[in-house]
Amino acid sequence: MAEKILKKDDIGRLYSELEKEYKFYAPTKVKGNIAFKKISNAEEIELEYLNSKVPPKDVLFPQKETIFEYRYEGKDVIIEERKDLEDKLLIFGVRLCDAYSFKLLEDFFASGDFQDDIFLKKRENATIIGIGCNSPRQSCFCTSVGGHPFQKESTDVFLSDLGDTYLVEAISEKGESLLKKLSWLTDAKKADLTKSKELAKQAEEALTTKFDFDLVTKVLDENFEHPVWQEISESCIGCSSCTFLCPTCTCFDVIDENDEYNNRGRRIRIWDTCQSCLYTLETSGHNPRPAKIQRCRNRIMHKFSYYPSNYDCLGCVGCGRCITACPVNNELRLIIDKILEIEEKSGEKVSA
Amino acid sequence: MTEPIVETKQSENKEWEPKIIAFLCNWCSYAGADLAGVSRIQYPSNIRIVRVPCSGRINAYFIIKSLTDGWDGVIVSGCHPGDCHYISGNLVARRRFAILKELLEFFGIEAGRINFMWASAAEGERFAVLVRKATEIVKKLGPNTKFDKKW
Amino acid sequence: MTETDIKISIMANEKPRIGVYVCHCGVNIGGVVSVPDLVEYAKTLPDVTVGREYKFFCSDVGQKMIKEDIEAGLINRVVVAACSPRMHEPTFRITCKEAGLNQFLFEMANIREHSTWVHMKDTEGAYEVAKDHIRLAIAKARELAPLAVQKVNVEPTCLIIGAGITGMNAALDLTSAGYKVYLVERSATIGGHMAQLDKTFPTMDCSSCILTPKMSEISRDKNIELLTYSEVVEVTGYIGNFEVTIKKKPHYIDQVKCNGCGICVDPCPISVGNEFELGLATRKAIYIPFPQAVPSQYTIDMDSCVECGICAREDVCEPGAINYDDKPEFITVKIGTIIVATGYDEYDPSGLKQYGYGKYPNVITGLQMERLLSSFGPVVGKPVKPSDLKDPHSIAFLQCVGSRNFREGGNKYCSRVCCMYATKQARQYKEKHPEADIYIFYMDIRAFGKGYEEFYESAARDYGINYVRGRIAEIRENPLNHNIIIRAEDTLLQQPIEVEVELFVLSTGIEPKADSDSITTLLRIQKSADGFFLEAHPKLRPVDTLTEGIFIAGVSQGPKDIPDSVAQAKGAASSAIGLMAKGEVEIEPFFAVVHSDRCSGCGMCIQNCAYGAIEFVDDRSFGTIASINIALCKGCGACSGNCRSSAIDIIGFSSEQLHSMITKRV
Amino acid sequence: MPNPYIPMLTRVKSIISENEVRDIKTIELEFQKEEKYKAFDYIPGQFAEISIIGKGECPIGIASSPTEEGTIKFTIKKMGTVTSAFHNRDIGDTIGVRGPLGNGWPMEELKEKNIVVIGGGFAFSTLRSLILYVLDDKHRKDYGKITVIYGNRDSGEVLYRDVLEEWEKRDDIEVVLTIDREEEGWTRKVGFVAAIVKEVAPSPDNAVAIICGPPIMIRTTVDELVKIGWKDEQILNSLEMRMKCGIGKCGRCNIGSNFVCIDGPVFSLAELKKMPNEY
Amino acid sequence: MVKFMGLETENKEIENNLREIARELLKEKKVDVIIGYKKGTLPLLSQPIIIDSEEDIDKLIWNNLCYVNLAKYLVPRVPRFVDPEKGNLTVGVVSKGCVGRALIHLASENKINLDEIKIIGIPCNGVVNRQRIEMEIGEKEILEVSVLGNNIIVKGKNFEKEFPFDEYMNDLCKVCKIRKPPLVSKVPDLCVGECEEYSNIVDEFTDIEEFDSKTPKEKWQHISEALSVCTRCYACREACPMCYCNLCFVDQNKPVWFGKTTDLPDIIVYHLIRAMHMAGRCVACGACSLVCPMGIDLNIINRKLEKIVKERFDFTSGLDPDALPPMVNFKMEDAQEFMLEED
Repeated sequence: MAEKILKKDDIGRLYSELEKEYKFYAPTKVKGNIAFKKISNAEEIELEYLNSKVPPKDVLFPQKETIFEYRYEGKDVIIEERKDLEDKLLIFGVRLCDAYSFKLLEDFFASGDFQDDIFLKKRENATIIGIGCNSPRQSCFCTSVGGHPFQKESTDVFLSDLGDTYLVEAISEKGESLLKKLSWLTDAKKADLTKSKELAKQAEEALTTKFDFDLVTKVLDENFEHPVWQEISESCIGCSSCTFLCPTCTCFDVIDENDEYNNRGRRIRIWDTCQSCLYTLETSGHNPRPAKIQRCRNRIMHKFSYYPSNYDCLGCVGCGRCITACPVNNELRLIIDKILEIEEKSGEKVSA
Repeated sequence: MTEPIVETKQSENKEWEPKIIAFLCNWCSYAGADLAGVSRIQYPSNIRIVRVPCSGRINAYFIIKSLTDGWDGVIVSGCHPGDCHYISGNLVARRRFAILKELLEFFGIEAGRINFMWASAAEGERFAVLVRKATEIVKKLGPNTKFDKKW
Repeated sequence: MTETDIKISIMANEKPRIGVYVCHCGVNIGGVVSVPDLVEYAKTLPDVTVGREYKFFCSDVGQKMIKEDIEAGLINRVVVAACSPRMHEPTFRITCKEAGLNQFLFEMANIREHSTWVHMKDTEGAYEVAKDHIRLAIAKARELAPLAVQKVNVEPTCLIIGAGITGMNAALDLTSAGYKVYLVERSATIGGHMAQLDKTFPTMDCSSCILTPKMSEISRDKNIELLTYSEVVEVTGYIGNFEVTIKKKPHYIDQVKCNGCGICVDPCPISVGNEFELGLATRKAIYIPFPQAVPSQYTIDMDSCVECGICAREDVCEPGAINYDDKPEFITVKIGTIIVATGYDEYDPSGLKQYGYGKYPNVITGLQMERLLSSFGPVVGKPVKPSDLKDPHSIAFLQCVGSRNFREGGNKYCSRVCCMYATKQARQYKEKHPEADIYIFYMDIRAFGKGYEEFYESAARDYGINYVRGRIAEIRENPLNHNIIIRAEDTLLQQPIEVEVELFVLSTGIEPKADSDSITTLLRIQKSADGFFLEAHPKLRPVDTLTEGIFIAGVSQGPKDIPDSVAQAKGAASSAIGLMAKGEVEIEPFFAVVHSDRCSGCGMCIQNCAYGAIEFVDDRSFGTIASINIALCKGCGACSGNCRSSAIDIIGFSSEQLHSMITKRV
Repeated sequence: MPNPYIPMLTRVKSIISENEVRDIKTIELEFQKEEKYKAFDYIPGQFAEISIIGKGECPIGIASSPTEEGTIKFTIKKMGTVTSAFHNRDIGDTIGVRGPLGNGWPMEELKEKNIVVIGGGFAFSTLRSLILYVLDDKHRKDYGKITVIYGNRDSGEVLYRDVLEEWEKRDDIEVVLTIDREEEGWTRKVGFVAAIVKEVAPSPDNAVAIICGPPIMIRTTVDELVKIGWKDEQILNSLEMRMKCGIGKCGRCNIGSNFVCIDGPVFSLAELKKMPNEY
Repeated sequence: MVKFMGLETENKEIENNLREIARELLKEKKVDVIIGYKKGTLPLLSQPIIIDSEEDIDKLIWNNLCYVNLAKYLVPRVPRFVDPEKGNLTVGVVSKGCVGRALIHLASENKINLDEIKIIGIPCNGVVNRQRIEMEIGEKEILEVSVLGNNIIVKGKNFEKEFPFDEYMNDLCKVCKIRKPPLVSKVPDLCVGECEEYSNIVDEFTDIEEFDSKTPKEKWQHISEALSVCTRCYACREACPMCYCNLCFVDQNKPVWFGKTTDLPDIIVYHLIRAMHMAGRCVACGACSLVCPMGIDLNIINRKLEKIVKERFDFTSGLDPDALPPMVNFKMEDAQEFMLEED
């Protein structure tokens, strides 16, 4: 299908035509921050944004999610599965790093003998409209983790912001069928395509943070016990902002929440974080990761060592949220630098 | 939740009556409530009494949990200052309650749902009067729904 | 693990099977709410395996029903829905224990005092409350844990506060049973109010004749440590193990050197009103309260003394016993039990302006009359009018002064002695002055004791004392002779009367000691609404307080006459003896416990603990954390109330138990 | 794709208190739907997520053996909220089960080998499963000599007395029972498991040691085994970790890149040595 | 106050003095290590740094972005502050007023031994409310932050904006009465640098008058709206020097007092009880607000707490290591106007 053009003024039209069929999620301003919310009015859509505070991950994997509901009838328990998983979702205006995170999440939740049906069903029913990132932030490093500010592959429909208009490309079949519904979109001209490519190039060049993660993975694998971890974890206060805002963090806790007075309840999962001491604390009191050093290490190892070894990709999309969110500025770039320093130093030793 | 509960909420056609949990010090107010009973002093049937050793035992958790759990009001009653069976438990508690009450007010949670009082073992009448008063205050505030969860 | 430990663990690990026993309490509960419905309701609640009703579960038959269920293995937790736990918790604990169930697996739902009695007219409400209380009790019962009973030794020593007739009798009973007694009296002599009395009703035997031998018996008894002119200033510890600090006030006279010659009294230039004589006579600043005082010790009243130095002169006090710089002395003793017998104050009628007390000289109180009638009193038993010191030819007594008065300034209760003492005083006077006119104005005569009615009958019949039923409308003084003119209404004859008498005696009632608050604070015992000390139960535990190991006796508990006071003294003594004879006592194991893993060692609980029962320990795994000394802990929970991380819990009122109750709203 | 977090519903069929103080109970469950039982195809050493719906879920090793047809059993010690709730179940109550989960004991690899089973305390449940499996008439010929060393703090803590007695009667299995301290009436061994292992000195030839117990016991026992010539590959352990989902999603049970719930809980000592020391 | 010098000069002066003191302390071995701030890698951040050699002294900085409360690193002590052999090292803590207060208050709660630390006092001139600036800049990237006169200059691609520091200071700093760490005369060797003795702190709490005068409904509206975005990451708790419980009440089971979800009631309860726990303990450092990834302003709650304890109990936290915090203390004559009384 040929590329189309969407006028910025027509977003309202787009919304009103799609909102009936889809639960329409879009970036919108909540308490001064951009968040992906189910909107009820096209005016709420805020496409001129750097990136959302909480990643759109929470549309498909919300902080609090019902796994199933139950009812007690005497000694019997009746389990009710969720019925809303078949709803069609539209996630509009997602940045590419976050779009890529959906792929990572999908791979993770689909891996192994047990598939996370809840996430996967939602993912299956979700159409993602990505938007190219014309001006990445200093803290962004998507290209280092296999992404790109204009990486279209992980979206269904891809938009590039050309100023007054968006260039609209259908990437997947889902995307194509969606665009068919928007027959009023005009065709794109060649110049639009060129401009989009130009913007992509500019964006890529604007990315200053670059890492050699192959090397990072290698160093990590070899240096689990290295004293650098002490240094890395020193200033960490264990606040877990990094994991709560991370688009690829998936850890969760399972809790039964009861409606005491009506004989019913729901089993829910809520985000958990490996930065919390309680995360691994066993009932016996034993804790495999009792200290900050182990917890900090686990996060880094998980993303850059365990992920590659288990799923053959990095567990990071380079959105830079953990970098900006860290209140003590113990940010990923510094950590990676310190890790790579190990290699440099040992390299020096070898050459010396 | 594993427990089947037979009762449901009060039938709707009756006038709404608040349910108030009352934590009473074993040594004074609980005995005062007993005395109200022995003296057949009548007061509204809205309070449910929980015996505690001393008002000093009342952690803020108990009070706030009572609210989040849907009790419409909370009464905490202890010994008059100076009369604490445990020397000073009520005085320490008084500070705790003062802060809690102010904070609730600050958060915009109806502070009137929480009523602290002193009543000695001899003050059956006073106990009844204060319970009446607290019940009225809570009744005026209406059902406690701020902490209801969506189901 | 000891066998008891294993037994307790087994019980702790059993799934709760709760028996709910709803008592009718005659009609007290059953007459207001439907007990069968409550039982049916209870049976629908989780873990309830047995539900029963009975007229009186506290009876033998009722208790047997519970025992049988326990013994049959049907239940392992007991909930009795009946009266207040303050009434029958001990009863049912013993029931459980006897049936082989740990006594702490018992919980009471108070549906009488807290429901059917206070919502008698709101039967629907009463039913709801009863239901909820049963549900809450079950919720707590489910979380109950079996506990090992703690035993503490009881020091075989009793402290008696107050050495009036009550304290003295208790002391003698205790020593005759072989226990050491510390008898503390704050005035300079023992004997109390009884020493002020002349004769006692209805037998008319001489008060001194029966009191003074007792007083000397006390002073002779080696097992009684008599501490007069002393006050208890601090009480710490708990049943069996009180630590009591007593302040011995300075006499300013060296009691060892003083030979009691009394030469110092006359030269003393300072005269003040004599308390013992109620101001009807004076004493010097250096004095002995009354000649028969025990111990026979002289004291300088430093509030009045001007330290002129006369008494200290060698020619006055040969042994050189005067010491103006005497200091108070403090002693601390270990005590097992405490009996409080602090007595009473006479009601002060100055507030009742209409009776002219303090305004007209010939208006006096009953106790003043007693002193006037006393053979060793200021007028050696020949009462005179204060205005001219002549015999009165007519006397009127007014009853219920400060008693049975619902208006301001009076007490609601009956003082129980005034009817009889007025009758006695009237008879005494009439015996010597048969010609005198005597009126007793009364509301009704309360002559309830043994021989009292006969005594009163005879007073009216044989002695010609005029009993006038009616309250006095007004009195005024005849300015010429200071006689009192009384206008009253005789409610029997329904006609106004007016009499003029030469002496007007106000039969003043009895009041709690003005400073009885200091005792309640000191001992952490309670007062009832009338201001007298509160007994644990008005019928069944009349001399116990809610603080274990502390007993009350005599008028400090409520107005009573001498026989009743003595009876109570004996009751209190026997209760104290019972405790001490066992040598040890079981105390409720309701202490604070520290969850070491949660404690972060902030030490706030240490600050909060009024008993110093918490200290820091260095734990191998958790560092510096709080630790409870259970010998000192009273289980009040002040520590737990402020603990941010819930690291301290209170056995018996644990967070889980309270949480469980809170979450059972419906 | 079924929702993998939804438990199959069972009912409590029987409850047995296993030890003297009764804080360990074996609960036998019965599936509410027959086909679910058929689908519950497990090998010894696997575990299941058991839930009291309304209280929560926890992973418990399966104590029954697949050879005990028609039944599944779990032995549960009263520890936290969920396990305490288990102890308060009645016969007929509903309990949720998700599983079987985890890798279990490598029954195929164990074939033709001598098996030394070393257990301590209440962690004996999956060992019970294993031994019953091996002793079953269908399988006995596939495996070599079986030695069981089972230690407890005191006699009151010994689990599964009925099967132990039966095993003791058989001559194709050697059962060594021990308690930590002397006790009146105890006629078997006295001493810590490691000491007994030293005394029994099982031969490492063509053998596999399977160890379950408290960490301190495992450590001392492994030391003894290594001293008498056992190789890391021959020593198998079953690990315990805090888990929520049991299917490798919730994250917390990882040791390095392995998840105890899906890659374990059974690991050989050789495997463990390659993993970070975070367990 | 030396405002006329301009913020930049002022900061420079503080920084120079600070380095000088630090150098001397290390040289004379009065401390083993020093914890302070270093320049951050992002425009609105600074970074805590631990140094133990003189050569690193120049990494220490002072600017208006140093908002982490360093006392946090002493409870519990980070591993660098404990020598495997010698035990606890003597730590020099670069302390603005609130850090000093935190250290002193923590000493009163037995979490810090004052003999093992040195308070390196600096006269704090306030920290920037970074959340407010970020929100006002909105969806534009801030690339550089500098100080000119008394203004904060924020630059990014295609924009530059000035923010008057007086206005864009963190709200707590605006009303701060304890800019320098309190001097503890009982522990004479404790304080170096600029510390000050405080006697009677006068505070009118005019800043929360407006909020206080709202109706309960408005208050609830405000608070519940502000907290609704809370993700319960607990960054506020983790950054708070007073939150050192081994097991926070929200994480407890047996019993589970309160829900762990992000439903509004659960969020409110968390903040309400945390506030309760802070009464008389909060040292008004504002770290909780400034670390909040969602930018929730908790300052107003902290101010209210200060007001309650000041007005009711005349208590200011962190001035005297021997003073009993109001929650564990009592007076017979404490106000009890809130108690229910008969009419």
